[in-house]
Order: sequence, then C-alpha cells, then structure tokens
Amino acid sequence: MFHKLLFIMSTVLTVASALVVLLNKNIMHACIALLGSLIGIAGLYLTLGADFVAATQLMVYVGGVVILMLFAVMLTGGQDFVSKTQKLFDLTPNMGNATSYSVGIVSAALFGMIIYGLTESSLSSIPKKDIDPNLIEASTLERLGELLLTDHVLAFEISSVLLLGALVGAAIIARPDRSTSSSANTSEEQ
Amino acid sequence: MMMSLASYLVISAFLFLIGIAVILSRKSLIAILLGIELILNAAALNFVTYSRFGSQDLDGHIMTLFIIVVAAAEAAVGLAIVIRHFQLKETIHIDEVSQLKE
Amino acid sequence: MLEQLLSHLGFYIPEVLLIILMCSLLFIEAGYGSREKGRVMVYYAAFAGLFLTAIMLCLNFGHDSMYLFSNAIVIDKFGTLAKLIMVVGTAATFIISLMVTDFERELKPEFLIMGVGVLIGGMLLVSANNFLTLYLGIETLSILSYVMASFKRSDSRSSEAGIKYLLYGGVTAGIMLFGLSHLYGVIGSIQFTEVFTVLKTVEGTKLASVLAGFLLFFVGIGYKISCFPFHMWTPDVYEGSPISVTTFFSIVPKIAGLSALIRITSIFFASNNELSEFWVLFIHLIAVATMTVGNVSAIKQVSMKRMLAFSSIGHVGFMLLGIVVIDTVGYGAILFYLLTYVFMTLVAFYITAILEDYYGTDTMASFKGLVKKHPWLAIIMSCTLFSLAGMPPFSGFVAKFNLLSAIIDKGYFSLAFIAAINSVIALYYYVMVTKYMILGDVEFSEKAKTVNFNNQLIISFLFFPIVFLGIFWEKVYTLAQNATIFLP
Amino acid sequence: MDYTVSTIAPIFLFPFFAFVINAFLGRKLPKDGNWVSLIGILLSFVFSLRVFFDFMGKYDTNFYVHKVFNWFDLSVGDSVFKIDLGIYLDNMAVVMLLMVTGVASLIHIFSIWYMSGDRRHGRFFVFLSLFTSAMIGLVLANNLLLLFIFWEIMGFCSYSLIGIYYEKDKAGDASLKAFMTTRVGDVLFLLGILAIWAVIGSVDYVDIYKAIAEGTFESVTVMGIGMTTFAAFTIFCGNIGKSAQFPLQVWLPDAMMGPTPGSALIHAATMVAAGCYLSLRMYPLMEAGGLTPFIAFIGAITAFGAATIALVQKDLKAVLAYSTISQLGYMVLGIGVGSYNAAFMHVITHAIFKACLFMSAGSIIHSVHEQMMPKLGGLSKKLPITFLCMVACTLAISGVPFFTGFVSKDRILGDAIYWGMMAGQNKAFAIVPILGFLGAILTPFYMTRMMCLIFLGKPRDQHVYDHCHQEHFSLTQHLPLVILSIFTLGVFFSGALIGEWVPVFGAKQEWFKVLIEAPNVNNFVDTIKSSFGFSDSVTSSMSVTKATYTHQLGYFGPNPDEHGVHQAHFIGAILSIFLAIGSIIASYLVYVRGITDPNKWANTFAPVYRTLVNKYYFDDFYLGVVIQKGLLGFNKFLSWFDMGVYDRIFIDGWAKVNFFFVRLAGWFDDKVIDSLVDLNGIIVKIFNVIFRKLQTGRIQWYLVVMFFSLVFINYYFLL
Amino acid sequence: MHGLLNWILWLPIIGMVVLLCLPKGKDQAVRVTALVTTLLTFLLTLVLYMNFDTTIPGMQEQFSIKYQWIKFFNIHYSLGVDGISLPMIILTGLLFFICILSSWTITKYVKAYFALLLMLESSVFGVFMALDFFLFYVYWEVMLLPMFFLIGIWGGENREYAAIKFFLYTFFGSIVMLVGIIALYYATGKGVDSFNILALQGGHFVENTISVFGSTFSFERIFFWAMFLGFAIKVPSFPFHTWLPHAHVQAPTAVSVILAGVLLKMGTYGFLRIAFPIFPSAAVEYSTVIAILGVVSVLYGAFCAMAQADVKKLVAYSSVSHMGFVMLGLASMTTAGMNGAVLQMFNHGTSTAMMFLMIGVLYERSHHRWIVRPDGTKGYGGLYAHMPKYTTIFIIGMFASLGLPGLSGFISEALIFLGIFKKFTTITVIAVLGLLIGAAYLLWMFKRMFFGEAVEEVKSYTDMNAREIFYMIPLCVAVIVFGIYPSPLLNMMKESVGSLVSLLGSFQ
Repeated sequence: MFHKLLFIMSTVLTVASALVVLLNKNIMHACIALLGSLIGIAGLYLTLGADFVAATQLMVYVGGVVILMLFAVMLTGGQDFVSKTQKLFDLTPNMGNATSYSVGIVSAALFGMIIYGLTESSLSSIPKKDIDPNLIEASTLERLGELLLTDHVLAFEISSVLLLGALVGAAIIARPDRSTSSSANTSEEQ
Repeated sequence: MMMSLASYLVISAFLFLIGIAVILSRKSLIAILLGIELILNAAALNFVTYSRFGSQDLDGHIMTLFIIVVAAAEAAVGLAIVIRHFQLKETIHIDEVSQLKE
Repeated sequence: MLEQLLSHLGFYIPEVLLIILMCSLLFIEAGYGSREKGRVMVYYAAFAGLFLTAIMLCLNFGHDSMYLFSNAIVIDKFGTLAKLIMVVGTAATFIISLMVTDFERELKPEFLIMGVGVLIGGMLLVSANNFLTLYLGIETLSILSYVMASFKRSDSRSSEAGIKYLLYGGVTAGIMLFGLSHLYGVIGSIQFTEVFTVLKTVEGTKLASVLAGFLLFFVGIGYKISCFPFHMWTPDVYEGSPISVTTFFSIVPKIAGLSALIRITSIFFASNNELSEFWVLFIHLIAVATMTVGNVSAIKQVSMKRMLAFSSIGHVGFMLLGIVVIDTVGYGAILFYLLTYVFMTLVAFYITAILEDYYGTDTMASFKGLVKKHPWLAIIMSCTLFSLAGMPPFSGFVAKFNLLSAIIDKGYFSLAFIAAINSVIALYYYVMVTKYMILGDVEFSEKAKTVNFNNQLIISFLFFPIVFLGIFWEKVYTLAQNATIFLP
Repeated sequence: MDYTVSTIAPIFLFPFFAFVINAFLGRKLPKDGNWVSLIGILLSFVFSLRVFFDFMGKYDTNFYVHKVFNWFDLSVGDSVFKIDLGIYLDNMAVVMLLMVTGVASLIHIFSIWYMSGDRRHGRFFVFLSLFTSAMIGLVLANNLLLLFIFWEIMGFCSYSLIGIYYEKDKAGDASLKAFMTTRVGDVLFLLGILAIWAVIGSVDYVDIYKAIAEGTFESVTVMGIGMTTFAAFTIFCGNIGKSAQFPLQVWLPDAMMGPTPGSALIHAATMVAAGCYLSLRMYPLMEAGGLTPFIAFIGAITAFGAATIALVQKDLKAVLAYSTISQLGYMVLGIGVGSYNAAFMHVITHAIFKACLFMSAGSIIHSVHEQMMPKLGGLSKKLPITFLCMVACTLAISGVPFFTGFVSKDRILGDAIYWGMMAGQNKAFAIVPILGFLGAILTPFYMTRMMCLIFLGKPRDQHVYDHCHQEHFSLTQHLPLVILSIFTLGVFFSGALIGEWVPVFGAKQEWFKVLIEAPNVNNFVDTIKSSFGFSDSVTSSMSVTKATYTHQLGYFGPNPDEHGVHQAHFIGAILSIFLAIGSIIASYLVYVRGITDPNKWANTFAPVYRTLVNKYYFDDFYLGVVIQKGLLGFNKFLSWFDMGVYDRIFIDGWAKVNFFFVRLAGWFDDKVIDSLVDLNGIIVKIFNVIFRKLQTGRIQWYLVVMFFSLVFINYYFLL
Repeated sequence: MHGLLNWILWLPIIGMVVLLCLPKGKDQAVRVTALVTTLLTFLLTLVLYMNFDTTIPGMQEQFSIKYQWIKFFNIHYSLGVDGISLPMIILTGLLFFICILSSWTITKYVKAYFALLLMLESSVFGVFMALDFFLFYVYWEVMLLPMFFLIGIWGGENREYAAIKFFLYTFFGSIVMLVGIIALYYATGKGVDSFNILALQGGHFVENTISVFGSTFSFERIFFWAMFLGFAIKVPSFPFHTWLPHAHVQAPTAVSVILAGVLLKMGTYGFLRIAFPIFPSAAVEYSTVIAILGVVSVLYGAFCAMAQADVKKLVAYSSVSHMGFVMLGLASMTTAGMNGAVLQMFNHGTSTAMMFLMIGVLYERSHHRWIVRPDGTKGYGGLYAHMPKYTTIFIIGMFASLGLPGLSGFISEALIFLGIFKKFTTITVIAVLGLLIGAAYLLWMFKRMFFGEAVEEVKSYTDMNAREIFYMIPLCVAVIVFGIYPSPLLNMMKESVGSLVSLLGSFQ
C-alpha cells in the first residue's frame, strides 16, 4: 500500500513537474520544477526497489546538478531577459514562442509514435514474471558495491577519468579571463 | 497492476517526450539543459524498471548510476560553457547562438 | 579476482598509460604554473606518453582477441589498429597545436589533458564490449570534446561551437540511452556476448522492439561519426572550434565511432538474416544520404574549416559503404580508409592552421595565390586535396578503390555509381581550392612568416604516407584486412 | 613495246618530279625553275607519244593494258583486304594522255612567256607541274580510288592556281568557291566509289565492267535505290562538279581569277576534261543504271544556259568561261544520248581549241592589260597572229565545217536528234536536241560577238588601243597558238580527208571513230589482273564472251536503227552548218555593221538581260540563301546551341532555369544566382543551396531535422 | 631490349627529377634537359619500332614486363605493346619532343612547366602500355593532374574554368569506368588473373547478369556503357564534347597539341583495347549507336567549327569532327574500318598537331586568335603575302586535315568509309557530308586569314624562325609520307587489329 501511494505520488510529481518545466515562464521556477521531477523519479526508483539508485539520484541531482543550474540561472541574469529577436507573440522571451512550441509538440508527438511502438513491442515481448519479493525488500547496496568493484570496475575507473576531465574542463572554461592561476582539482567526487 | 512494467514504461516515455518538447520549445539554453536532464532520467528510469521486471540483475542499476554521474559531469561542463558564452555575448537565448551557419 | 584483474590489466597497459599520462600532465601543469617551461615539459611528456602507448599497442598486436574485466572490453587486432591510428593522429594534432597559436598559450597544457582524456574515451569506445563501456566511452569522448570546442575563450564562436556540440550531444546521448534501455529490457543483458546469442534467434515483436531500439541506439553513434540526419552540428562545431581542436575532432571521434559501429555491426547484424537485412538497407540509405549531403554542401563554402567539415561528412558516407557489405573486406577497407584519411586531414588542417594563424582567417582568401608565396605548401595541399578526392596515385584513391571493390563484390552497383558521382562532386570543391591556390591571384600579398622549416618538414613527413600508401599499399592493406578477420 | 614501269610511269613521273624539284628548289634555280617544269612535261609528252603510236600500231579496239601493284595490304588470315593501284590504258586513255601532255606542253611554253616577270612566277610553275602530273595520273589510273586521289589533287591545284594572286580578296573567294563547289560533287563521287567497293570489294575499272557484265549489281540496292543507279548517279555527280555542269557550274567563271595560262589548263586540258573522262570511263555503269536521260538533260540545260549567259558577258575571259561550260554541256549531252565516241572527241577537240582561245585571250590581255570587251576593238591590226589563231578556234567552236568542232559537235547533235526524236522514246526527250540546237545557234553568235568586239570595228578606248604594242612573232608566245590552231582542223580527227596521206594512220581512216568505243563489258568477264613489275605480259582481253549480258551497249539500245541514225546525222549536219554560218553572219552584222543596237534589245528584254547578267542568280542563291542563310545560319545556331544552350544548360548548370527557380521559390538569394553560373549540374547546385540553407546555425532546427529524419526512417524501415 | 618499355615509361620521370634538381634561375638548362629527355625518349620509341615484330598480334608476346604489385588484388605492374599501341607510343614520343621545342618561349614558371610536361608524357605512355587494368586506370587518372595545371596555369584568360571543366568532365567518365573495372574483376571470379586486360578480353561475360535497383540487366550491356562513357568523354564523342572547345582554346599551344594529338586518342584506344575486346557482343549490339554518335560528332563538330570566329576553337571543333570519323571506323568492325580508325588516330594526331602548332606560332606574334574580331573587323588577312613559309606549312597541315588525297588524312578516312559503307549505308552517306563541311570551314578560315589585304599589324609579323620550322618538319614529313605510303603504319597495326576484328566478327 505504501508502495502504491508512493508510486502514485511520485508519478504525479514527476509528470506534473515535467510539465511545469515545459510550460513555466520563469526559468528559475522551471529549475525548481525539475527538482521536483527528479525527486519524483527517485520515488519511482524506491518503488522499484532501487534504494541506492534513489539515494544517488537525490544526492547528485538535488545536491549537485540542480544547484548548479540555479547558480547558472542566477549568473546569467536570473530571470527573463528581452531577446533582441523577440517576436510579437512570444509567450515570454525566455520561454519560447508559439511557433517553437508547436514545433516542439509536433515533433514530440511524432517521435512519441516511435516511442509508443517501441514500448508496446517491448512490453509484449517481455514475459510477465513474478517478482521475487525478497528482491524488493533487500537492499541493493551491497550487491551494487560488489558489482562496481568486480564486473564494472573498469567503468568505475573510466568514469573517474571522465569526471576529472569534466572538472578540469569546466574550470578552464568558466574561470575568469585574466586569472593566471589554474586551480587544477584532482579530487574525485562520489 | 498499477505498478506494472507498462505503467513505468509509459511514465518514462512521457517524461522523454516532455523532455524533447522542452528542448525544442524553450529558448533559454539552461532550459534546454533541463530538457536533456529529463530525457536522461527517462532512460535511467527505464533501466531500473527493466532491471526489476526484465533481467532481474542489477546491471540496470549500474547503468542508471553511471547515467547520473555522467549527467552531472555533463551539466557541469555545459553550464560552464553557457556561462562563458553569456560572458561573451550577454545572452543565453538560443536563437542568438547562430553565428555559425550555412 | 584481484589476480585476474591484474593479469587483465597487463593487456590494458596502453589505456592505463594514457590515464597515467593524463594525471601526470595535470601535475606537471599544476607544478609549473603558467611558466613557459611547464608547457614545454607538458608537450615532452605528452609525446613521450603517446609514443610509449603506441609501442604498447604495437606489442598488443601479437595477441589474439582478449575479453577483459568481466567481458567489459575486448582487446583484438582490429581495435588495436584503430587505437594505433588514433594515437598517431592525436600525436600529430598535438604537434599542430604546438606549432600554431589558435588559442591562448596558457591553455595548451589543458588541451593536451583534454586530448588525452578524449583519446582514452575513444579507445574505450573502440574496445567496448558492453553497453555500459560503450556509453561511457561515448560520453568521455563527448563531454571532454565540448570543453575542447570552447577552448578559445575570448571568442563567442568557440563557445557557440561548444554549446552546439553540447546540446546535440546531450540530446543524442539521451535518445541513445533510451534505445539502449529498451534493448536491455528486451534482451536482458548489457553484455555484447549475451546480446549476440539472443539476437541470433530474435523474431516477432521482439524483433520490432530490437529494431526500434537499435534505431535509437544508432543516434548516439551516428552523431559521433556525424552521418546524415545527425551531421548538422559538424560544420558549425568545426568552424567555431580552434583549428587544432577541429583537427582532433575530425580524427579521434570519427575513428572511434566508426570502429564501434563496425564492431556493433559485426557482432549484432552479421548473424541474424532479418536484422542484417534491415541494417544493410538502413546503412545503405544513410551512406548515400550522408555522402551526398556532405559533398553537395561543401561546394561554395568560404571557410576552409567548414568545407573540410562537410568533406569529412562526405568521407564518412563513403566509409559507411564498408559497413554495408557486412564483411571483413569492408571493415578492412574502412580501416585503411581511416588511416589514409587521418594523414590527409592532418596535412589539410595543418596548412589551414598555418595560414589562419598568419592571416587571421581560414577563408579561401588566405589560400589565394598560395603557390606564389609558399610553393611547397601549395603543392602539398593540392596533392592532399586530390588525394581526398580520390585521384591516383595518392592513397585516397586506393582507399576509395578498396571500398568500391568491397561493395561491388557484393553486387551493390547502384551504390557504387552513386559513390562515383559523389566523387566527382567532391573533386569539384577540392579543385576549387586548388584553383585558388595555384591558378588564382594573390589576395594577401605578404608571406606568412610562420611557415618555417620545421613546419614544412613536419608537413612533408605527414604528407609522405599519402603518396607512399598510394603506391605501395599492399602491406598496410593486408594488415588492415588481417586485423578485421578476428571480428566475430 | 613492253608496258612496264619504265615505259609508262615516266609519263606521270616527269612532271611530278618537276613539281617536287620546283617545290623545294624552285626559288634557288635560275628563272624559278620554269625550264624544269617544261622539260618534265615535254619528256612526258614524248613518252606518251610513244605509247600512242604503239597503240595506233595495234589498231585494236579491244586492246588494253592493265597493271596493278599493291598499295597496302590489310589481309590477316582469312579476311582479305587490300588496295591495289595501277594503270589502265586503252585507246581512249592513250588519246587522252596525248592530248593532256600535248596541250599542257604548249601551255607550259606559253606560260614561260606569259608569266615572265610575274610575282608568282615560281609558284605558278610548281602548281602547273603538279596539276599536269595529277591529270596524267588520273588518265593512267586503273581504278576509281586512284582516279579520285588525282581528281582531288587537281582540285587542290586549281584552288592554288585560282588563288595565286592571294592579296586579292576576290582571288580568295574564287578559289574557295572552285574548291568547295567541286567538292560537293567529289563527296558524292566518293559515295559512289564506296558503294561499288561495298559490293565487289574493288573499284578497278576491269572489276566494275566485269561486275556489270555478270550482273552483280542488279540485285543490290543502296538506300532503296538500285545499286547501279546509285553508283552511276553519284559518280556522275563527280562529273557535274568537276565539269561545271548545272547546277554546280558557278565556280568555273570565277576560276579566271588565276593567270590566264592556268585558266587554259583548267578549262581545256585538265579539270573539266577529267569530269567527262570519268563519265566516259564509267559509261557502262551509267548505261546500266539507266541514268543516260538524266545526263542528257543536265548536259542540254548546261549547254543552252551557259550559252545564253555568254551572250551578255563583257569580260572576254568570262565569255570563254561560259563557252567552256556550254561546250562541256555538249560533251555531257553526248554521253547522255549515247554518243560515246563523239562526246570523247569533243573533249579532245574542245581541249585544243579552248586552250588556244584562252592563250590567245592571255595574249591579248598581256598586250593591252585590259579584258573588258567594251574597251577593246580593232585589235586585229595590232595582234594579227593572235587574231588568226583565234579566228580558227572560233570557227572550230562554232561548228563550221572542216573544223574540229563541226566533226564532234555535229555528231553529238545528230545523235541527240535521233535519241530525242526518232528513237521513239519519251516525247519529252525532244527537249534535249532542241536545247542543243538552240545552244548551237548561240555559240557562234557569242563567239563572233567576242571576236568582233575585240578585233574588229573601231577601237572603243583609244588609250587602251594605243597602249597595245604591235605584235611580232615570238616563239614562246605564238608557237603554242599556231600549233593548236593547226589542230583545230577537222582532218586530224575525221581522217576521211587525209586518210591515206598520213603514213602513220595509213589505211586507217576514221581512226578516231573506230578506235574509241564504249567498253564492251562482256570482254572483261574472265580477266585476271597482272601485277605491275612482276610480270611483263601485256593483257589483251580478246576472249569470247561467256556471260550473257542483256544490255547491249553502244548506240541506242538493243537494235540501233542504222538508217535512222544516218538520217538524223544528216539532218543534224545540215541544220548546224546553216545555223552556225547564219549565226556568225548575224552576229557580225549586229556587232560590226551595227544593224541593230544590242543595248536596245537588252533594254527591251531587261528582266531577261538582268537574269543573264546575274547568271540566272545561281551565285546569289548559293551564296545568299544556301550558304549565308542556310549553312552559316545553321552553324551559328549550332554553335550558339552548343556553347550557349547545350553546354550551359545541360552541362554547365541551368543558370536560367535556376533563376526561374529562384523567383518561384523565393528561397535563394541573388548572390547565389551569380555564383551558380560556373557550377556544374543543376541538381548539385540546387541541392547545394538547399542543404546550405538548411544549415541555419540554429541548434533546435538541427534537432528538429534529426527528429523528423528519425521518424521518417522509422516509418520507412519498421512499418 | 627487355626493359625497353620501362625505359620509355620512366625516362621522362627521370628527366623530370633531374630538371627539378636544377638550381633556380637556370631556365635554359631546364629547357635543354627537357628537350634531351624527350628526344631520347623519342629515339627509344623508334628503337622499339625497329625491334618490333609486326607479325605478332598479341600484346603479351613482345617486350612485355610483369611484376607483382598488389598481391591481395592480383594487381601487376605489367606493360606490353602491340600494333595498336605502338603507333600511339611513337606519336606520343614525337609530339612531346616537338612540344618541348614549341614551348621554348614559355617564361612563366619554366621549371614547373617542363616538369609537368614530362610527367604528362610518362603517364600517357603508361596508358598506352599498361596491360593491367588497375595500372591503366592509375595512369589514366594521373594524366589529368599535369593536364589540369598546364591548362590552369599557362592557359588563356578563362583558363581556370576550362581546366576545371576538363578535369571534372574526364574524372566523371573515368570514375564510372572504375566501377566497371572493379565489376569486371569480380565477374571473373577470384583467383583468376582478373585485372589483366588481356585475360579479360574475348567476351567472357556474355552470360553474366547484374541487378541494379532490383531489376536484372545484362552485365555486358551495363558495363559496356560504363566503359563507353569513360572513353567517349575522352574522345570526345558528341554529347560529351563540350569540355573540349574550352580546354583547347584556353590551353597553351603545346598543351593543345598534346591534348588533341595524344589525349583524345586515349579514348578511342580505350575502345580498341578495352571496351570492344572485353564486351564484344555488346559492342556488336550497340555498334549502330556508336556509329550514330560518330556521325553526329562528325557533322556537329564540323558545323560548329564553321561558325567559330576564334581560329583555335575552330580547330578544336574540327577535332570533334575528326574523332567522329574514328568512332565511325570503330563502329564498322571491319578490317578496313578498324585499321582506318587506328590510322586516323595517328594521322589526326599529326595533322591536328600541325594545326595547333601553327596557330601557336601565329599567336606568339599576334596575341589574339580572332579570324573575325567580335566587332566584325578582320583579325588577320593577307598572311599569305607576309608569312610565305608559314603559309606553306599551314597549307600542308590544313589540307592533311581536310583529307586531301596524297596527304595522310585521306587514306584513313577513305579506309573508314570503305569499311563502314556496307554496314551503315545511310550513316555513311550522311557522314560523307562531313568531308564537305570539313573542307568548307578550313578553307573559309584560310581564305579569311591568308588572302586579301593585310591588316595593319600583320605587316609587322616575322615569318617562322629556324626553330619553328625545325619542329614542323617531322610532322610535315609524316603527313606527306604516310599520305603516299601508309604501309609502314598499316603493317604495324594490321595483325593486332585483325585479331580484334575476328574476335568481334565471331560475335556478329
């Protein structure tokens, strides 16, 4: 029952927030809506028994990505700005205009037909299995840790290279022009 | 029934499509990054779902973990570039990002 | 477990070396700060590291196919050869970056770091044996590339290139992941070896699901190799990026992406009839569209970088012909093509870089009357362009010949004719550049001082294989063919 | 006498070597080497005399010499293909040879006088030698291909001789006209050669005769026309071009742009004679092809038409030129009506008196430096020798009895009467003798007119008259005239009058009439060619005919009506004698006595007069309509089409279509159009623009393209 | 004697290397080096002729050289010579020697010019000698590069356009041919010596089929046309000829000579060596089409030539017309026609080379080529009087070109007509008109340029100098000698042509 409630709440949160991201005028609000959506997905993970993933989702996204986004929004002016190419019937300058929305929605709808076909055939080709209740209850943490250090150790290591590179790169790009110090960061996240 | 494979897949598909709509509709660079996050999350959700209903191993979870990590890195780099661009051009409107063409 | 890991690590030395190289470059750079000496050191270290890596890769040639790290990756001759080409290309790109001042000198060490990072990603992509490593490889390749694209920090065009690359990469990665997730769901595994066994017998609705999944999955790789519907970022990014970065982009991601595509094709699509039929038809269409769009768009471009970007699209279309045959002959031909293409690209971009460096623009104007100012450069450049167009006796011709022969062997005559017509279109825009260089009048009358002896020597060295492989190509071609026969 | 390389080849080779020597060394030799040419042709004349007397000695209508050598051989294995060249000498060829070398020798002698001091002295002799040698080669040739070769070389020589005063624009026009007009006939002639070759694999006369006899051609058709008719027609076209027959007569009057001795050569001995010689050679083919009525009509039209034009000419050389055309018309007419012997005789006699006339004209022109007749007059006192020679020739050409013209022309006309009126064929054929006789009335008239205007009456232009020096006999100037005018006497040909008095022709009266006969093709059925230089045997085909050939060749079809022929000849002779004499008298009365003013007549019949002065507008038609409007217009169009339309549109890029596209779609911009012009291929260009326009630089647009492509691919492949 | 072909092939390259190593500024030394090289090469081709046994039809039997090149594809470096290629080789040697002499006055980038000419010579030899298809193709394409630069750098005002057009056009043809070459390779089956031109000959592909876009076609037909396209563009035959006037008009004299004299022959040589023997039944089947294209080329070229006001363009179009005769001869597929075609290839090479050289000589004096200037005035006029030596040689070249008997053009044209009349009567009747028009445009041009009053500037022209006369002499001699006595040439080629004719005959 709890699971069901969680599922319903998460679903509603996810989808509703996603729609807000799509339709909200304020970019700041959109960021926060994304936060909601991500939290909702974390909830869905929980209903699927993926506790560690849910936790990571919350930590990385909520603690990292969305905050970054908010910073970026604030650094780039925080709210709406008036575009030089603003059209008369723009909903809001920052958000897009009627044309772009119709294009976006038509594309999404067309693409949705692919997704629909894909999902439908996937569904019908997967045999319905009973889910091992133990699997739901048991924490995945231990097994994930083991997998990460055995089967997927390479991916684990390479991702550190990726993160290292990304950090250095982000630092290079974002640092002020005249600064001479290159604060190379060797620490790894996670 | 409600928490079946189908419902998860539909949610993720919906999320995915909203992501695409966001990417194509909104004119702020940051908003488009948000859309990308939505798409990535839709995929990640699928992985976990299939991990549960399909193969029943944890490879899906591992995939999702790495997706989250990579998305974080991508967001960091992307926002850095966006900010750099903003410093140079004083705009993050997507239509202004079209000096390079033809 | 640990022992196995270590023993596997023994075959993974090239990549490990590169990771070490990346870190040590970081340390050296951090240690020396912004001093000139540091930069020199960084370059020395990078060349030494790449050299060592290349040697290690050569040593790996001796072994048969190895599945390492719980089947996460596979080390085989095919991959090793592709990696070797990438390493050579990276080293040459580093030389170009050393010689030209396309972006701030302070950032040169970072360029090397990023470059090595991308190279690691590319090598991972080449040898990936499950979806996770594949995804990570692509992302490592991509994310660091975004950074590289916007390396010219004072230029909004560069950051625009970065943004475009980023957005396109993000979206395509998302779509690819979505496709992968369904593949994972339907097939039940992320390991290629298991996917392989499942796909052999797949049919019905499952087949439809797999096909759609692969279609979405192809988006990610297609974006990396910039084939037809996913090519549109390429010219913008190539034009906006600093030129050494552009050079790098046209080498490492291309090779990595194509190698991955070859591996995927040979694993997934060679076994199942229905699947391979779909795939052949699909790649058929993509190849034709890609080469046509690339070549046709390249006409009348003003920016040399942009023209080369379009031409690289055209070349990718040509290389996809090798995929169509679903046969080792085609894969070998692609490898050979890649090898020659690397050298041709390097020479073309190097000369463009020198001229851009001096005249401040990479437009055709800087090429006008080149033969009057720098005859040697003009001759090499025009020979390279002829080679790109596929004129004998240069290696570009041999590469095209091999690919054509591969597809004609399978009886794809219509495809061959289309490819032939594309070659003519390609020749047209290459010849236009030659026209500017050799037949035309000078636009900028002063000589570029940067073309010193070193530059000419390096260009000549890079040019040498273009001629050599055009005449004595048997050994190399046999090597490429032998490398592919162990693919499943 | 043996017919070997050493006895026959020199006839050709002496003038040819003279040409070679003069061509390379002419300028370095004294007197530009004119003596080399002269010696060459004289030696050639001596050799041909030798051959002539040998043939006369045999006095055998069927005797001929036929020798071949291999030119080149392409046979490989079983497939045989080789081209043999060689000589073919029969009575006709020998007589022709003698005429050519003889007349040419005299022209050479005359030229030495005429051309002395001329700017083009050396060059003239070079071409004179080549011209003569080519004509000799043509006569000697044993097959049509070799004949064609010399035929064309003569064309080249006439081109060079006519255009020898190259600083005159008119000379250039005239030479071009001469070459091109004859070339029209030549090309058709070549077709005939090809057609014959295609059927029998050879164009040797002997083989052709044999094929006609055996009926090889009969079942063959070329382009729906019977083979013999086709071949006969095309070969006769060669004759039309070369002999300036209607409708290709336009070049000959202009050919007088060259030096007068050159004209003499062209008009008398070589070019124009060659055409008739060809028709005579191929007479069996013409006969078999049923072409003779056509030939007769062409000849009649030419003979009459040219004579009318000659009436109104003011230039004395033009009168001669048109008289040549007219006389050539008689020859062709003779061939057409089957008067083989007379036609050939007319070739010879005409060559003699026309050479004399032209050289006399040259003599006059050289003396007075004026050739427009209205400015001349009364010159008989100053140029007595020339006058006398010319009178002889005029009488000959007019057909006055005891002169050669009478002998030959009257027989032609007599045969024409029989053929057209009495042989009971088509009624329309009567036009031919009527036109022939009308021409025969006009010929004495205009010739006398010319003589009167030049020599008689009072000087019309005193200045010109005074300018003329009194003539004294000079060897190089007058010897040729005198010799030729002696040979205008009919006795040398008719023989009846001198018969037994001349030892060589002893007991062989009417030698010409007896010896010259249309080749009897049945004699050639079993012939085998002998090769030149390898076997010395003289081929004389006297074998009995085996094949039955239905066409009886000779006079008038199967059963010539001896009586009718005789009657016709009688009528013709009487008629023409009266007409000629009457016409001469009339002309004399008009132009010397002035009983009526010709200008008045010209005014009265002004349209006719204008037509005649404008040569029936043939030149205007050819130049203005056929060439300027037709050919050149077509060329300009094609050239414009090639570079302007075909190249630009189909190959280079549809610039205009593009422009239309641009307007229509509003999609391209002006810059693009400008740059489109030098691109290749419409599709490439349009797509180039489209693709580049698609590359908007907007990332969202890129993504839309991607999504839509994916959707398309999805539906294309997966559904 | 064994490596003779190698020497002929590589001597120009050696000369080129030597020439490139010469120090800067020594233009005269460069010229002399080039001259000596081409002279030696020409002498070597004569040595080849002396030692050539004309009774052997095949290409493999004499002087052939064969080394393995690419084992993977069974590609060989293999050279040979037979009666069809030998005249072309001699012609090439001669014309290049003459061209070097005629280029003596070039002063722009002397070294590069002569180096490119020598490179061109080598590649042309390669085309005529190659026995291996791959090698043939490589030389076929390599030849484009020097040609492109020679036209593009040393050409006239519109040289860039002409060079690019030439390049693209021919490249298009050859790349389609490449597809055919590879298809042939696979059609023979692996393990067979299948890039060997001689091994492919003989009509082995009659039965093969291919499928394109789902429908099945005869292999022979498709690839006969693929080859045909490549060669017809080179010839150039009617619908593919438009590159030629541009290229000729813009190219410098020597390059025009080479282009018209040798390069066009490569197209017809391709028919004789490749398209016909390899696809005999398709060749026989489509001989009517070839004949029609030939006759259209003849007339179209002639008509277009007549309308030209630029004398070089006129001669360029005359090349189209004359090469049409060659096509006709090829279409006849008879002994006479084929031999005539090969002979015409040689004879057109000499006569048209003369014409272009003469125009070049004139151009050096006048710096224009207008017969009639665009404003309607005469470009020349009265050259006859002011340049007598020039005129004499011009007349020889011109009359050889229009097919005057006694000069070389006639025999070949007559042979072609003799060969073709029986097979294509109507076409022959039409084609013969080409002779008429051919005479018309040449003589009309001659009349306008040489007769009449001289234009003022013509009076200042000097007559040909000793060097110019010297290099015209061999051509004059060739034109006259082979016009009277063609047997040396015909004997050379008749066995080879004969074997081709009998091969084609067996498919008729």
